[in-house]
Amino acid sequence: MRAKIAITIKPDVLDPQGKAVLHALHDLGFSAVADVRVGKYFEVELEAGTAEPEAAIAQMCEKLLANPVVESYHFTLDEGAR
Amino acid sequence: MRAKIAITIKPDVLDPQGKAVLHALHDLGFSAVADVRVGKYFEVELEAGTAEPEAAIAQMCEKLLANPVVESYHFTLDEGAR
Amino acid sequence: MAPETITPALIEDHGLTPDEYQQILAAIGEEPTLSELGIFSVMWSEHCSYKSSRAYFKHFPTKGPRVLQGPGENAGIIDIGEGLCVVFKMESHNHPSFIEPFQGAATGVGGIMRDIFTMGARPIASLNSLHFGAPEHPRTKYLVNGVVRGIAHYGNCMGVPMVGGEVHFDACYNGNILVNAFCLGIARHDEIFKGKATGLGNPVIYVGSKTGRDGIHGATMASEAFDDAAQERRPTVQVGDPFTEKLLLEACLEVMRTGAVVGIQDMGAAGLTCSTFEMASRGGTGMEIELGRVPTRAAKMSAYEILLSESQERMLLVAAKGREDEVLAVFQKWDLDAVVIGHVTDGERVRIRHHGETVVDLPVHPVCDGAPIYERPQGQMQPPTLPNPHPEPIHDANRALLEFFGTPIFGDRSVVYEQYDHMVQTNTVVRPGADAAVLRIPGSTRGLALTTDVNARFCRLDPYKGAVLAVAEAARNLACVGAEPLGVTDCLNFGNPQNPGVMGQFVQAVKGIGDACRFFRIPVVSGNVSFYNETEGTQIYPTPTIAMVGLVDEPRADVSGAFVRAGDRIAILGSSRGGLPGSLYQLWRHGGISGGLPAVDLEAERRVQMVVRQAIGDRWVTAAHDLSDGGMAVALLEMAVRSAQLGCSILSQPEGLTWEEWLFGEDHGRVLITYHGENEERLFELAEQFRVPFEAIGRVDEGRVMIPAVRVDLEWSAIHEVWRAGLRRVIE
Amino acid sequence: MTIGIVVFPGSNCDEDIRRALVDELGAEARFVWHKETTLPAVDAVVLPGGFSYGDYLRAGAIARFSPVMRAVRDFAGGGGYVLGICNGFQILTESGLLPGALMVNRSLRFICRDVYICAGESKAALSARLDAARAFRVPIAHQEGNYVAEPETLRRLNAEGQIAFRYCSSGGVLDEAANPNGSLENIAGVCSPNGRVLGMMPHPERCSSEALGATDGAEILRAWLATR
Ligand SMILES: Nc1ncnc2c1ncn2[C@@H]1O[C@H](COP(=O)(O)OP(=O)(O)O)[C@@H](O)[C@H]1O
Ligand SMILES: [Mg+2]
Repeated sequence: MRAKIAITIKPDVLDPQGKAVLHALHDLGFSAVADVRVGKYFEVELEAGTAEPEAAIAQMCEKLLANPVVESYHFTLDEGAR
Repeated sequence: MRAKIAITIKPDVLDPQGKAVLHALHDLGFSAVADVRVGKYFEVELEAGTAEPEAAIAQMCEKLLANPVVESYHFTLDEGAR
Repeated sequence: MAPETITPALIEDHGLTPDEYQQILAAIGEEPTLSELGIFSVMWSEHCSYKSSRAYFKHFPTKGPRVLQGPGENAGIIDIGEGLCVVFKMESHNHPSFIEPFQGAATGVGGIMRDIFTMGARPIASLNSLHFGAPEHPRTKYLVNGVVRGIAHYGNCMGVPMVGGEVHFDACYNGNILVNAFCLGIARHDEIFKGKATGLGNPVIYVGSKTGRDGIHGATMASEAFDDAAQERRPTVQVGDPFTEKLLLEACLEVMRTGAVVGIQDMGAAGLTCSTFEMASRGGTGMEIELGRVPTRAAKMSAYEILLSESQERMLLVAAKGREDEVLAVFQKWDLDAVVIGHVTDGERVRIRHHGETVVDLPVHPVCDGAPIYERPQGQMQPPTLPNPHPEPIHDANRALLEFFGTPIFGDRSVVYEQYDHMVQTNTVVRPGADAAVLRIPGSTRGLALTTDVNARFCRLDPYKGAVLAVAEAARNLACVGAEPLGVTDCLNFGNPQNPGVMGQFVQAVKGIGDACRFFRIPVVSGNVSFYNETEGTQIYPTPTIAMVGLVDEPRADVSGAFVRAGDRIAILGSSRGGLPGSLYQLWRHGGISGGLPAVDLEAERRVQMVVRQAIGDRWVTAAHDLSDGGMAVALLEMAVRSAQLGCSILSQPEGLTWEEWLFGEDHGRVLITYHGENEERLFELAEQFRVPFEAIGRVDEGRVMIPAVRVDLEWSAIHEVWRAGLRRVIE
Repeated sequence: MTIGIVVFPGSNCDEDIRRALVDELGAEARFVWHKETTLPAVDAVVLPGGFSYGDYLRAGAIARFSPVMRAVRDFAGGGGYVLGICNGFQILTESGLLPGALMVNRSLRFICRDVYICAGESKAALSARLDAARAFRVPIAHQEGNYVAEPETLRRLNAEGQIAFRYCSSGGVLDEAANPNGSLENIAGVCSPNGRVLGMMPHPERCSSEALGATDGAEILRAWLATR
């Protein structure tokens, strides 16, 4: 079972990387890009049969993967993966 | 229109960050975690009506967002966003 | 925006007392607008107005033949000859670092650097003084890693070497860590700029990052004790963008060379508000500002938010009328926003409009200097007692020493400073790891030495003597690299000043710093006060951090605090009385500290330092290391572990002292030196000439540390191993 | 001999390398702003260390699109000598002028300290002038110095003598303990097939002065200057 987790920076918080990437994309001619936010991405492989996988992933995010002060997270679970 | 892009480290490349996160999760008691890969996540906001958004996003990934030597990318497009 | 009624609850939310609000009414003669209330709230906060501390700064000596700028500007300035001067300051970022260690520490570094380059100086070195909770406290590892990474993230990107600092652990910081950041820059005398708005009609230009909603009320947050509500303030966390600041640094130094800049000031605490009012105040002028022109990052920001935002990497500058295009062109070259947002007026009022509507119209002086000055009641803290007054006696000094030395308190700091770029700019002659860092001065044959010091345990037992000793230790650390002190900046970290015990500690510490600096003739040229360092009623130890800058005639990499050659002799300069109260050994054995500190003999301290400086200058010594934390035993072990597998044999005896006092006493005014046997006579004579006790105690040896009088015999590799592991254990 | 030193936004070792080349080694140097589209008349180009574009996204990823990089690419293509140090190396790999990639250090931390490197036998333009057996003591200062390349690329680099520097012990031994960042086969620097484009993570400019008590870097830079 695989969880795909995206960690994003909260909306009002400055995202210097996103800003730099936005500029770079404009310089490269991608003028239709209005905004870029950069976050982190995790693929977490859980052993099959893990009980309450959703609660476990949410806990991992809160305890370790995301910094609740400035980031939020969301994830999807792929039952089939692997 | 919003693209959600995940950049991951190719399977045969060592992912030191993923390894560290795996250890940390085990230390926190999440013993059911078998593997972790760490990547980057982008939300790219395209102006409505952008022509061939899929091709544009793929190009952005290939030119800038991913390093083809060690990374691969995949993305989804949300028509509705914003 | 609907006009707000100013209610008592709103006033309280802004951290203002009913009395203070009455003073505001009296000063401005009418009810303030919401934006005006916000302005008073930040400008009269403890952080910006120093209302509880200002009355005591008179104890500091701030003048001297070399002082070009004392306290009051963004940073202090000291002349170092050859047309050059150094600009330096230290600041705390304690509360933000506790809430979000990475960004809190990072923006602390960014903020202090802006204070330096806003004056026209190029930052060439940084220091950081860190105090964390007990190593075993569950949050400590997270906080240490976050803070160190944050400092590295910002400082490394800026290309300013982080050349030294300190890392302390004590349970008193469990709920309130200290992150004090120091930066030093260098400039020619004729390149100095000040934060002054002068010249009627001169344009006021906003430069740097866009304004967002970050950090609104950061300054008032730094002025309140923590409670659970602090959690709710989280969204105010400021995020640092060191890349933008690096551009800002280069662009500011470049624009200053055009001659078109009249005054410039960074937007730090209290953001745009503080910079407009302070620049007008220093210039004896007023300003008119249109907030609609301020580049914003978030949609629909109110005037209140724009004024109080603490977004990072922004500056406000006043240019010469007619030359704004030259200024704007430089920022454009560096891809930075730069916008004329107003102009200088007369009349000493600041008028601020938002899309044409007046939102603020206030006289400058009440805002900048009108905050009440409090002389709060001073009391005394209960002296601490020992939790474990009668520990099991130690029978095996050998094992005890190894165990003691293996605690994180002494552990190898390289696990921290190797995360910092400490060599960029290629001036670092003595790298972190010695008593003080030494830099070569670009364009000169001389060098600068830098150190930060404070022993908060001593300050807890006796805030006056503790502060005196912090100054003495800093000066001693400089002496150990051959440097003569030039000046001091301080960061005074204390609890809640409304607690008379804390206020007593504060005033005693200020007097101690003042007296010691006066004695050594070292001016205090800048500094910072951080009150309210307490969580749920538990205060930190009084922690007046001292950063000291010195001058070396000839920077040399070869005298450090490590053994260099087997066969060298070892001596202690200064007298050993075996003082254990407040020592780390006492803390380790008894789980706490207690007792009184002996009288401080500054005259003896000065003479020891003179002997050390001269002996280094004359190349009579091969190494020098001051005795401080952990006493003689730890100093010897440190000289061993920093060397290439050299140890020592100590042949002297604990005369008149217990073995514990002899090994671990932390009497000040002592320095360990090593030297070639043929120099012993001259060194002895030199010491005698200055009436400094000189006690030859043994010699440098290969491979082991032996102190037969107490049956200590340790292999170098064993000592090295526990030292390498001590702090790594906490971090990794 | 005039060296062009490219200044990217966020470069911070530009002045350091100028000081080493000019003040210590007597070369001439001029800075080249990244927005230039042509190079001035120079004999060689240095891409200095630092944090171009803040190292945002990936170190060197954005800088490779700076206008000047087209000129640098043409210069290299015409047989010119290009030296990338630290961030400069990262820019060279990102722009495809050198193979491979520099990933985050094994420790995930920034590392600033002295390491030892040896030149071995390689076709890098400076190698012929360096003692192949000697260990040079040179500082590193980076967070992304962990060199990786696909197996096929690595084989080619070895076969063609394109590995310019490897991390070693003070005694010249190539082992895992001497590898500060997890780099493949202890690789500290690589060069182009013609040996003229060279990228290295260690900073020779930081140990090029008697005044700092460290001069191994001056020998490396001198060997590099002497190849033209
Ligand atoms: N946070 C830090 N950043 C950089 N260097 C540090 C830090 N903490 C300690 N160091 C360095 O490690 C060495 C030992 O520190 P410390 O034991 O506090 O020295 P001392 O007791 O001589 O003042 C010093 O050179 C100091 O500058
Ligand atoms: Mg110290």
